[in-house]
Amino acid sequence: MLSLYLRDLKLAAGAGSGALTGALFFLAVIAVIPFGVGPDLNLLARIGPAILWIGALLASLLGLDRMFQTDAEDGSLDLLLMSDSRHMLALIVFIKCLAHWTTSVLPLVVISPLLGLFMNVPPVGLMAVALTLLVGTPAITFIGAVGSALTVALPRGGLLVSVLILPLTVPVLVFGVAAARGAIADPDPFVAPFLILCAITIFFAVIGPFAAALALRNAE
Amino acid sequence: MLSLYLRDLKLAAGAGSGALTGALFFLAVIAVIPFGVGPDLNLLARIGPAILWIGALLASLLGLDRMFQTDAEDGSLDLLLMSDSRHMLALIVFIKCLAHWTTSVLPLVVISPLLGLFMNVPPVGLMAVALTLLVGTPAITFIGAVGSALTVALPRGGLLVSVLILPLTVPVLVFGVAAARGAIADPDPFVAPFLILCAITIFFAVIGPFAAALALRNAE
Amino acid sequence: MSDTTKKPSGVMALANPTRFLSLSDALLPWLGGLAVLLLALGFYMAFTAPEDYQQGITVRIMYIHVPFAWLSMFCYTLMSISALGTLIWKHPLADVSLKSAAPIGATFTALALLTGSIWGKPMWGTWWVWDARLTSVFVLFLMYLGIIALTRALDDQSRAARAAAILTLVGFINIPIIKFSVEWWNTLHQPASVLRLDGPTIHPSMLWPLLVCALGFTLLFSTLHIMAMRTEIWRRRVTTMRKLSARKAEGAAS
Amino acid sequence: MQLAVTDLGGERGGEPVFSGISFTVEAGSALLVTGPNGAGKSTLLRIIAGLLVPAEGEVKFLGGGEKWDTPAAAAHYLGATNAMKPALTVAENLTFWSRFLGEIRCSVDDALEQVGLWDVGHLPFGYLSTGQRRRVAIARLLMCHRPLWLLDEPTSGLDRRSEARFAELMRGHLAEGGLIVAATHLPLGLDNTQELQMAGRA
Amino acid sequence: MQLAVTDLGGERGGEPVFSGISFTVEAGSALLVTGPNGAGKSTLLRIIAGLLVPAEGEVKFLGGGEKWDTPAAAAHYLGATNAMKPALTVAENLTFWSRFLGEIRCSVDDALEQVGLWDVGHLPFGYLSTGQRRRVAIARLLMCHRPLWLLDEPTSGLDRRSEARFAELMRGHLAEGGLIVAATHLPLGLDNTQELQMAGRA
Amino acid sequence: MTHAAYVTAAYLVSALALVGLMVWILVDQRSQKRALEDLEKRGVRRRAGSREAS
Ligand code: HEM
Ligand SMILES: Nc1ncnc2c1ncn2[C@@H]1O[C@H](COP(=O)(O)OP(=O)(O)OP(=O)(O)O)[C@@H](O)[C@H]1O
Ligand SMILES: Nc1ncnc2c1ncn2[C@@H]1O[C@H](COP(=O)(O)OP(=O)(O)OP(=O)(O)O)[C@@H](O)[C@H]1O
Ligand SMILES: [Mg+2]
Ligand SMILES: [Mg+2]
Repeated sequence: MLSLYLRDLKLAAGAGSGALTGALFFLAVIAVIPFGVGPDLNLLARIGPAILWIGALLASLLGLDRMFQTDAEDGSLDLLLMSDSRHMLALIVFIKCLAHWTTSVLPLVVISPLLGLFMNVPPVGLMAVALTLLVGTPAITFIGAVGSALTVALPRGGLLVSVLILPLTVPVLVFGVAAARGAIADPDPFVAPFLILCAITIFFAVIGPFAAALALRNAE
Repeated sequence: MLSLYLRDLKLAAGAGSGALTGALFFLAVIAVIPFGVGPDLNLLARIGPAILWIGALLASLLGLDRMFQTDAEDGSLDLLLMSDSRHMLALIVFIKCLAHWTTSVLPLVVISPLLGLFMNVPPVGLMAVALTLLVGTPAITFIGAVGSALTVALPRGGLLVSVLILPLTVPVLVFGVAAARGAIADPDPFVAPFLILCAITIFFAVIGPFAAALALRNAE
Repeated sequence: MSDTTKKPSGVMALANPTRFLSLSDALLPWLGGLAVLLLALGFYMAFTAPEDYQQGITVRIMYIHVPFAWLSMFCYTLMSISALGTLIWKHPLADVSLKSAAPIGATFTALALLTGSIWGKPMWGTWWVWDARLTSVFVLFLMYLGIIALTRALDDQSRAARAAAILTLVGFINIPIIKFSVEWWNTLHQPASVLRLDGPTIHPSMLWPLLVCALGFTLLFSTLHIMAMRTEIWRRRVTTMRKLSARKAEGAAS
Repeated sequence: MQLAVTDLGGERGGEPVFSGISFTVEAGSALLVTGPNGAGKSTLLRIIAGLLVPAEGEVKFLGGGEKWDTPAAAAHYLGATNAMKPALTVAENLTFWSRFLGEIRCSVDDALEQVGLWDVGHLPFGYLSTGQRRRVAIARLLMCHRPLWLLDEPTSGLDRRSEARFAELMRGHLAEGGLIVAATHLPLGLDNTQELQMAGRA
Repeated sequence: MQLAVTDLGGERGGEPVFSGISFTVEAGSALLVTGPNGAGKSTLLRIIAGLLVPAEGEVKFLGGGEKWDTPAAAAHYLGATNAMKPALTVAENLTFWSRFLGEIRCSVDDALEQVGLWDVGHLPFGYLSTGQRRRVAIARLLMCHRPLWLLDEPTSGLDRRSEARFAELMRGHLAEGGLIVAATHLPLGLDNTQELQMAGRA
Repeated sequence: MTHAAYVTAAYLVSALALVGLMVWILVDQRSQKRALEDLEKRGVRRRAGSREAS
């Protein structure tokens, strides 16, 4: 299992999307924002958490749709499926999600405080954003895994289904941003949305791999 | 040439995640921003055009990295390269860009007025945003083609492509937003930035395909 | 391609890496020495020059900030010329030059950003604003990083070379944007006062130390660049030799 | 050990491809599946491997004990694709599969040597030629132990010497009591074989 | 028409694979490129097709006039992959290539019939079996006219009957004054051929 | 902070970065040189000035 995790890490690192690229990507996204909304620091501070969250979602989406597809194309997926009796398939999916998250999303979480600084987010906000990202982004990965599995399983109609999956990420996004904002803007609560965020992540961490495994097993 | 355009359209319609995923991501961006800035309708209206532009920019990154990669994997790219003497390679790239834009970005342009409505952008602004998006987004695709062609040899170039092209898209974004804002806020000019936007698009429509063709020919 | 089959002539003669190595070997100590001398002189002049009546002592930052900013653009221009060398003349040293210049250019750009920020805090009251000059320099920094990432992502040398060259050339449009950003948009940053068509508008007592510093930093840059190029040439030799010995072992094994 | 297939029917995309196929393969023997293109050879192999659901009938692996209780668990499947990542080196690819599949028999280098590749371990898999890739995929079969080998056109792309070497390896596997089911258009050079001719729809 | 290769050297990833190869192929004749895996057969074909830059020497296509002035313009290249989209139907794939490549000789249906496939036009290409896919790729060669065929292991995956049929098609192409350069491990059943044995590095 | 502090900070940061860059380049150079010498000692020869830079 560890070997699978390591393989996926290596694949991601070698393919020009290593941690550094992930961080660079995030940097580029953040740099683009002020050009759009203008150099108003107050405004930037207000939309900062939302932008950081959107950047994380984008980064997850950019690699996620091909999570199982490359494996399916080169035949690795067949062998992963056959090893179900040695390693549970849902566990395999879980590990792959973890690897994807580590390579594509974790770097963003790590540098998010720094970027928040650029956007003039106050110190408490920085911590809050990083924390919510850390807790919330895995949910996006798990949801994405289901979509990715469906695309592989139903090459023709699967896309539609996986697109139906995508809106599930909206609650994650909403509660994540709400919690981060709650930490800054005083009347808004922080703990409540944060707990909901945790719950969502745990929920999808369980449901996601099983659903994806089910979809993969029915592939073709 | 028309046949290539039609083929790419069909591919995108049949399987391409581009259009729908892009549109959904766009939607998610627009949905999340109000949570970030809070329910201040005036503020929303003010940053509306910028957010729409940023959303469209980020959404059009999805799928861009695979513009040439699928062709490279199944060997089609070899035949496209060999037909250079019949159809100029830069022209082929141009057509592929057009197809990508039609399937992945045009839907965003079409729904942008609707989403602008959500953000309380005034009617003139809606038209202006849609118009600037229509004129400006092709430039993003042409720039993206270069990034995509540069990384065609990498199995998963997703994030790297974005890193390479985001800095180059900054002028597009700046003038797009400037023009859109110029249409709403009275003292700001609309025509000047709009014309610059057109010029940028034309510039990249020429440079992009040639650079991408050069990169593709070099890809092996 | 190889010297054994074709006699090098014209530009290609200069292209010979071996000749470059011996030439630079002789040149480097002088270049480095001169750079140190000029920088010392420049800083001496800078710190004895009068303070600006508006900016006070902080004007001293100018003597490093402006050279860094110039060099960040100069380095990119150099890389673009190298890129042309790779793509058009297939000059074997061009890619070496481009690849080894990128990290140095990134450092100088970062320093321009940093010193600018440090200067901005007392002058504008903020570390950072998103105005056209500052952001276009930031974009330049990102371009450098992108080029570095690309050269490292492809492991086939000649392919990486041409890819990086293409990207560099496409990104060159950013340079005029940086240069003229202060004129096209009204920004906090002040417009050019040295490099302008109608002659410098800055007071000579500050101009001279600035020019000396700038020259010193340019020489420093050249020294570092040539050193990095030599290293890169050696690195490539090591790679070829490693491959060769591997192949020999292979021949012996089977 | 025994692979028992009874009255098997397979469909692809909702259409039946074959039906009523029964056979058994004993330990130490091989079954060659032949037939024209589109006859359903690959489909049959994938059903045995558990990657497709049979339309009717069943596939059983008997006598394998706890460890090899289903065909999927007991089998190596060598499909049309090689299941290797072009971006990783040959050694990384093989090390991964050996760790993942378990039951390691020999080291990566040994396995590569057995298929006649010496110092390609450090090369990215994507740098290999067609035949070299196939041979790396075959090395995977040697590295981890599985009693049943399901081979789909295993020799496609191999040069003549590698073909002979692979025949030798298969004979070794059979001599150890292994089982082989191979879909092929070319003779594989095995002795102790039965042949299943699939007819094709037309 | 003539394909002239003089003193050609090829490299892959900066390492030389072969060097000093010269030959000419005249109209109506074929060249078989053989050799062990990794000898550089595919590399040679890709250089001829203009997809890789030769390390030294040159490749020329003579006597083709304006229309076929370079090998790339005059050639059909059938590589290891089939250059078809799995998501599109066979007919859509072939129609696209015929429009794109021009010089149409026969209709999609005719071409499919010549490779022995009848009613697969409406199927997505991804639904075909290995051999059927290869045959669709061969149909592309028949549909559009090119004097030079560059074939990389063209018969891999074909059943015996299709192999014979393809040999017939190649003979037809040669009889019309076409040229063929084919890399192969298996005999292709042609008469008027020269053979280029590539040694491999070791 | 006094204005002098800003100036020192700027000069300090620049000196640090430049020294870092120099050290990096020197270390890199040293290691490549050593590798080259090592290979030459083992008798590996480069074909006279051929494509090492392409
Ligand atoms: C991070 C912030 C800054 C960046 C990225 C930046 C960038 C640049 C660049 C690129 C140049 C070269 C312009 C040219 O050659 O036309 C320049 C020059 C200059 N900068 Fe900055 N700058 C920054 C902050 C500042 C600040 C805060 C000041 C002073 C208040 C300042 C004063 C100057 C001066 C005096 C020049 C010389 C202009 C000339 O004489 O041509 N800069 N800067
Ligand atoms: N993914 C799929 N979806 C639908 N039909 C398929 C699919 N794959 C194969 N088929 C069909 O199933 C039939 C059998 O295919 P199969 O791949 O088993 O043939 P095969 O005997 O292996 O042929 P070959 O010798 O060409 O490999 C073919 O007619 C093919 O069109
Ligand atoms: N993309 C690549 N990058 C680097 N080296 C490569 C690449 N492709 C092939 N090679 C190397 O070039 C050599 C020749 O490969 P090539 O594919 O031409 O062999 P081949 O004769 O076609 O072999 P086969 O019979 O297996 O198809 C091999 O040693 C291979 O490792
Ligand atoms: Mg088959
Ligand atoms: Mg080959």
